[in-house]
Amino acid sequence: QTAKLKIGAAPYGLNAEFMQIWSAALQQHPAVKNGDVELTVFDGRYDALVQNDQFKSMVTQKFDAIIFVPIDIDAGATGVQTAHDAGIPVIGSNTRVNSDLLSAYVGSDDTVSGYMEAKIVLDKIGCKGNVVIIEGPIGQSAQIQRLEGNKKALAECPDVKVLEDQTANWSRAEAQKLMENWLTAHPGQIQGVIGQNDEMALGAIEAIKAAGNDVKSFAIAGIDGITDGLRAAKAGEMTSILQDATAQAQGAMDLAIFYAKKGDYKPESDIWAKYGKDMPWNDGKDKEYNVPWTPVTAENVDALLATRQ
Amino acid sequence: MERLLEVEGLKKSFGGVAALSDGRLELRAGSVHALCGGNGAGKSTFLKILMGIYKRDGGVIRRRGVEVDYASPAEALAAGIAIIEQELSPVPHMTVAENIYLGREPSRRFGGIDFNSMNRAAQALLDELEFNIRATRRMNDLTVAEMQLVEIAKALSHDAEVIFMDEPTSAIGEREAQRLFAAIRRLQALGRGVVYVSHRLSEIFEIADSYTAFRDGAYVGSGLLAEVRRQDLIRMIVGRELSEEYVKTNTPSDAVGIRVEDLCRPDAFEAISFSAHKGEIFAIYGLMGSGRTEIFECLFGLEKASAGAILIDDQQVTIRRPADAMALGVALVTEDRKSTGLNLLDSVRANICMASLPTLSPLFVMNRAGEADASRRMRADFQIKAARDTMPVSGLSGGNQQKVVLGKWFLRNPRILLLDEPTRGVDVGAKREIYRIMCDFANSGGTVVMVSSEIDEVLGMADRIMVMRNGRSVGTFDRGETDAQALVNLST
Amino acid sequence: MVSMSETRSRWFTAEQRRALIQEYGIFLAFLILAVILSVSNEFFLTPGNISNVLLQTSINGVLAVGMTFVILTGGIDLSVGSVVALAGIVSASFATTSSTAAVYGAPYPVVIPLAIGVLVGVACGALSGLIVSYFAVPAFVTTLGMLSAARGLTLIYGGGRPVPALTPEFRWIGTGHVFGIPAPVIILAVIFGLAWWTLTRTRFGRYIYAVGGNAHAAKTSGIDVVRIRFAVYVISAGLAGIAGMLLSARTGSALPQAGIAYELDAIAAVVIGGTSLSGGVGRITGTLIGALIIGVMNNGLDLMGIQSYYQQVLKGALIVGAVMLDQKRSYGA
Amino acid sequence: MVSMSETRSRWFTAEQRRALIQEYGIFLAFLILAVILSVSNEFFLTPGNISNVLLQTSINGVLAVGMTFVILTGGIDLSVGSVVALAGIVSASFATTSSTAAVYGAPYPVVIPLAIGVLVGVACGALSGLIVSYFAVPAFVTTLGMLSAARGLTLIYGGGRPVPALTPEFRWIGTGHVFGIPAPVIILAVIFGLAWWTLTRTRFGRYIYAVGGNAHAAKTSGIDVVRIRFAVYVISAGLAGIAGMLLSARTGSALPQAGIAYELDAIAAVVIGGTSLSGGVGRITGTLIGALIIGVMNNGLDLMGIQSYYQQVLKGALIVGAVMLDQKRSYGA
Ligand SMILES: Nc1ncnc2c1ncn2[C@@H]1O[C@H](COP(=O)(O)OP(=O)(O)OP(=O)(O)O)[C@@H](O)[C@H]1O
Ligand SMILES: Nc1ncnc2c1ncn2[C@@H]1O[C@H](COP(=O)(O)OP(=O)(O)OP(=O)(O)O)[C@@H](O)[C@H]1O
Ligand SMILES: [Mg+2]
Ligand SMILES: [Mg+2]
Repeated sequence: QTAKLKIGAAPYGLNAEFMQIWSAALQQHPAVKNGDVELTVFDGRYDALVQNDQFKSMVTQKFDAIIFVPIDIDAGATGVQTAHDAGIPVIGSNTRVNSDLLSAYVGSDDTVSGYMEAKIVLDKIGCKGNVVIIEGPIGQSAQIQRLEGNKKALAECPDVKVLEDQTANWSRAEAQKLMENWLTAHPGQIQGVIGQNDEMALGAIEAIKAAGNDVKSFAIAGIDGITDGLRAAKAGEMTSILQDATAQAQGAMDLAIFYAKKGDYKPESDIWAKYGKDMPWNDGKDKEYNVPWTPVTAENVDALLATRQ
Repeated sequence: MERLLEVEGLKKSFGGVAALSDGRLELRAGSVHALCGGNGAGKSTFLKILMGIYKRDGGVIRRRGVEVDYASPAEALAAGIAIIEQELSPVPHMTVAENIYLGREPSRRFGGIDFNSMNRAAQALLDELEFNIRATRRMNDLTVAEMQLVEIAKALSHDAEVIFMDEPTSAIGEREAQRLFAAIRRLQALGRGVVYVSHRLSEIFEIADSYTAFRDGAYVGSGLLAEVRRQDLIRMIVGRELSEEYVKTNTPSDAVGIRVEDLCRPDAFEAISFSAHKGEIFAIYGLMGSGRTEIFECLFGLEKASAGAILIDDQQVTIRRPADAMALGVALVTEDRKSTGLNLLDSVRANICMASLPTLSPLFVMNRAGEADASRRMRADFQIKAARDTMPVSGLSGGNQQKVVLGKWFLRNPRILLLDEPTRGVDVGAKREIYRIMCDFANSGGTVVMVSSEIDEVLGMADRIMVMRNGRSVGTFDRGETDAQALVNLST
Repeated sequence: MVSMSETRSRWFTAEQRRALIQEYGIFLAFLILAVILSVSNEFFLTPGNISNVLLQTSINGVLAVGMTFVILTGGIDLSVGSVVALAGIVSASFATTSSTAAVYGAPYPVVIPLAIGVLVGVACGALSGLIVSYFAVPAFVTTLGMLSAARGLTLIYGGGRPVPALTPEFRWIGTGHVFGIPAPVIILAVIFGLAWWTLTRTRFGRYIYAVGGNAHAAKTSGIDVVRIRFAVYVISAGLAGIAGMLLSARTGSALPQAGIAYELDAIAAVVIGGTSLSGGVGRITGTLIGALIIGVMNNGLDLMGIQSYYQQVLKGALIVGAVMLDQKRSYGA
Repeated sequence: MVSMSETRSRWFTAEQRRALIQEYGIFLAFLILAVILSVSNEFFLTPGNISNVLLQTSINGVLAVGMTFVILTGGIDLSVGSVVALAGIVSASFATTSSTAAVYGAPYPVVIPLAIGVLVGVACGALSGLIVSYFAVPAFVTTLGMLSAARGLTLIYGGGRPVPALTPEFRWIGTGHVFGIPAPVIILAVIFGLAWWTLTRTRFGRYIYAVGGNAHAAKTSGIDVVRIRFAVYVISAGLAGIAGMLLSARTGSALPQAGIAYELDAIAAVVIGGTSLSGGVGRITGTLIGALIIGVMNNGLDLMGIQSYYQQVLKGALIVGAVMLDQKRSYGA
């Protein structure tokens, strides 16, 4: 047996649940579990520069491949360049990087999810009435793209008015305060809440409950499919669009091993089987792998919850 | 009589420098014991060790014959010892009453403080001492002198058997000092023991009955004051013969150095006019709160006068900031060295140079050799006792800190010197030296205006004396035209 | 004697003036802010919104009360945000019905998680307090260390995941009402009342001022300075524990990333309220007004629908403006 | 005379001991940390990694140097993180080849964006400085306001989006090398050298210590306290402007959310380095060591592959531990 592969993962930050699920999925990858791969996860601490520095550390330590989730689409390019100069392949995951030096990218198109969630809300209110949008941190690519998707869906419903549109920085507590204030400023007028992630949608739900309103009379949607979001979906309080962190992570891992071994590798994760023709492996030749979004429904919610045990 | 306190061989050093090598003291009940010594002799260190503020390096302390070791002031207080520290240490934003009863607040039911009875008790105490201070005032509104009175009241309120008084009168006036003495006599009658530190020898002979002298951190002698001559005591303190305490060598000229005309500041002083000549030492005498300090503050641009004129070399001048005054050759030695005189955190050298930085850095870059040289000169001139001149001034004895302030202003080579209580806390030897420097300064054409509460000093050094009462001038007298009794009578 | 009474009357005015400046100055700023907001937005003064503002102020208010104790001694506590998260998640794990995130046997009767939340805070505070008071490590460094460590422990404890599905009894402290008043507001009121009484009426309170005003004087007066310094960190972190539980109860699940940067708002409330960062001066009533100013500002700008970028600029200007109105504090206060 | 020279030699030792405690105490802590890391990781002492550590320290180092000036006067500057972002994005907009994010005519020759970055910082600093020094608003409140306002302006200026595609000349200041040494390290070295010289060798430096030690005494000594206080905020924010450009140049695009919480690391470096938050005491060399301790810690823990949650706990403990080793500072320092 040859020496272990040293693979580094550089997610932008580990304090929130989504990236936690993502990095846990990496640890669960068969190649990591059976010891073929020695995995190190670097916490980017939500700072482009920290991520940059971690690339330098990984180059110093001669990693064989790097899985990268940048905090920002442009700022990530420098790190990729650093690794490329040292001959280390970099696989993107979850968030794109503006760099053609990326060996491959496994992610989901945020404009699609933005469109999907807005569409669900709009359909539920019958394409007319008032909605509010709770956005992620302004300037982050997920926020930009999800907003783009939101807007695309809203354009299809000219009778819908966006009453408020503000950032809550992905935070449940901030979204809760925001929604409390909006409910006061627009009493009885808000019919739909487009939360750009589940956390913020959940904050809105709490605010609605606290104000003594019936959550089910609101159309609320979020993105990511975090555990609390799944539970709320199961209770019929909101709709969530599942972003498959496991597929993004394990797909990227397979590609990382594939590039580290210079093509001499067959994928070991079962995600390829799960998505089948929706996301084919194609002998690792693709530059981009698009993990499909899955709306959380009454049918699949229990199965999804079961994976979070 | 019983011995309240016996101390032998007390030792203490700071950072390898011995502050105290052999401290000894014997205090009997009903005795007022003067602890004498030059600046930096180790008196304050000695008292702080007894109070549990510092830890001793060696030596024996016996309280009523029992060996003790106080780890904190709380333990010393509990053992019936109280202290008036040399450096005033108020809690600034609390009231006078709260300061006096800090740590011993009377409580009500449910653990609350009984503010009413506390204020009443504090007021009663202050009234009994005839200190004119309201118990509900805040400490940071008080003048240094008033703070000193509060510290005195606080120590007395402890009803302690042994009270240390470290230069309690250095900041207060004659009248208040007499009230303190009255209180001390009452304590004496009750069989308490007082250890009294002061550089004013007349005071020591007036109030104390026995003495112990330290020099350079070691015991040099003790005895009854009735059995020692002033000359001998001085020799013990400074280690050499000192013939006369006040030596005056300056001669006033006819040229006016600074003239003040009808200067007014509401709530402080009214219609003050005087002129001090070149070569003259002009003194302003008055009781506490008579407005002397405020005059200086207006002359130096720290406060604004509401009316009146200031003339220097017969030119009318406007002074808005200290920098203006300094540019005109005026220097001010402030009375409160801790708050306006020194940067306690910085070194002796930096403090000496603090008012002369532009001259010491003609091209913005500091002339470091110049700084070192300036510091060396001033330390020699004023006999500043410091281990190194790079040590923080906070580590200096009180008197030596005062000398640093003097050095800082003399370094500027001013033309007009305003001195507010210039010899506060300075020992007899160094005082002589300061007087000599003042005279030399005057002789070389400088003008000195001095505020002092020490009558001997005013009478001994001034060419003319202006007496203040309640913010007004009540007359100016030539040297020899007046005496101590007359001054006191005029000022009250 | 005439001059005496004259002087006395002058003193009195000075004293009154100080009180006016120190306390009512910032109160005035608060009133002006409130008037502007109520004129420019019809909803601002509705009972529902007032209740909102109070509710939204409650957590920062609880933290700011604790912070006042620390700052009055001349210290600072940067760790409260992290302690909020740690206490929130640990207590929640004793009050959750979720099978994955609970500790064995959960949910426990509500007093157990509540007690544990406070205890977690107190333990953090005791450690910080020990290091600051006994080992004389600067408070800034100590509590910055605790900020990092407590956040790490939070993430380790919960595995980086939230603790959801809290019992209704536990959630009541965040969402319940008594006579129409939200429970967190009542909790803040009680805590504030106790703090006010402690600081103004008890020896312990006066000792806090004394230690902050002049530690040397306090020590020579026989006060155990080390113990007082220790105690204030315990109080601050204990209240942060309570705030953490309020937050979990309000959001419905305990999040490991909760409370980030809460220390800034808490310190801001204290300083806006007129308490000096160098210790010894300040009033807890000022802190309450400071917290209300921050709360009203956030609420009002949201109500007016001002865009978030501009909100940030405005908030900055308003904070400084409010304190400027409260003019002529001496420098450095 | 014998005793005299004896005493002198003893003094000398005392001085050395004090210097050891004050400066080398923290240096010792730094060495211990470095030794532990080099023993436990083979890569730590490689030239490449040393260069990495220095590079990673450069931005915090630049901020910490500015912060030292402010803290020495007894102030504080919380706004540096936001100023980093504002200066970073404004300067970048003059140096980008992207058609959407650029100002008209961009990219300009590299000196233009560089000058603009510094100017933006200086402008922010001048405003803060004016409010702190002239209007005597507490520095904490003023710079907290600036923290919020500058962040808002950053978002408004860039419309919330990053400014990408910076010219290679502009990027050089972040990514270039001179004789194998990274450009930011050289920039830090120059800034540090200038600051050291200013603080220890010039009149202005003496004024800063005097104002921080006792502003009242400084004023009485004819020092223009208001001007000095004003100047230090300009210096701090000006350096933050430089740090912002270094950051943009290093990351290759200017992000509106850059620099969040950078003030904490900068203040930590200063305080770990032995400078007192109450002003008047401290050394710039200590600040450099403080910044290096933080940099080495972050780098070393990442190198050792310690899991991020545990890293946070360790970092907290290490910061406090380092300062504890540097024992016997008096309380509150
Ligand atoms: N904290 C300290 N650090 C360093 N040296 C100190 C410290 N305190 C006192 N010293 C030194 O100890 C010596 C004795 O000082 P002390 O204050 O006891 O003198 P003193 O007799 O009270 O003088 P004075 O009459 O001027 O008040 C001085 O040389 C002083 O420099
Ligand atoms: N902070 C203050 N608040 C109220 N009154 C004050 C204050 N400071 C000084 N005063 C008053 O101003 C007048 C002049 O005080 P000043 O300090 O100038 O007197 P002084 O003659 O120098 O006395 P001292 O010997 O105490 O220095 C007094 O009536 C005093 O009570
Ligand atoms: Mg003394
Ligand atoms: Mg006076």
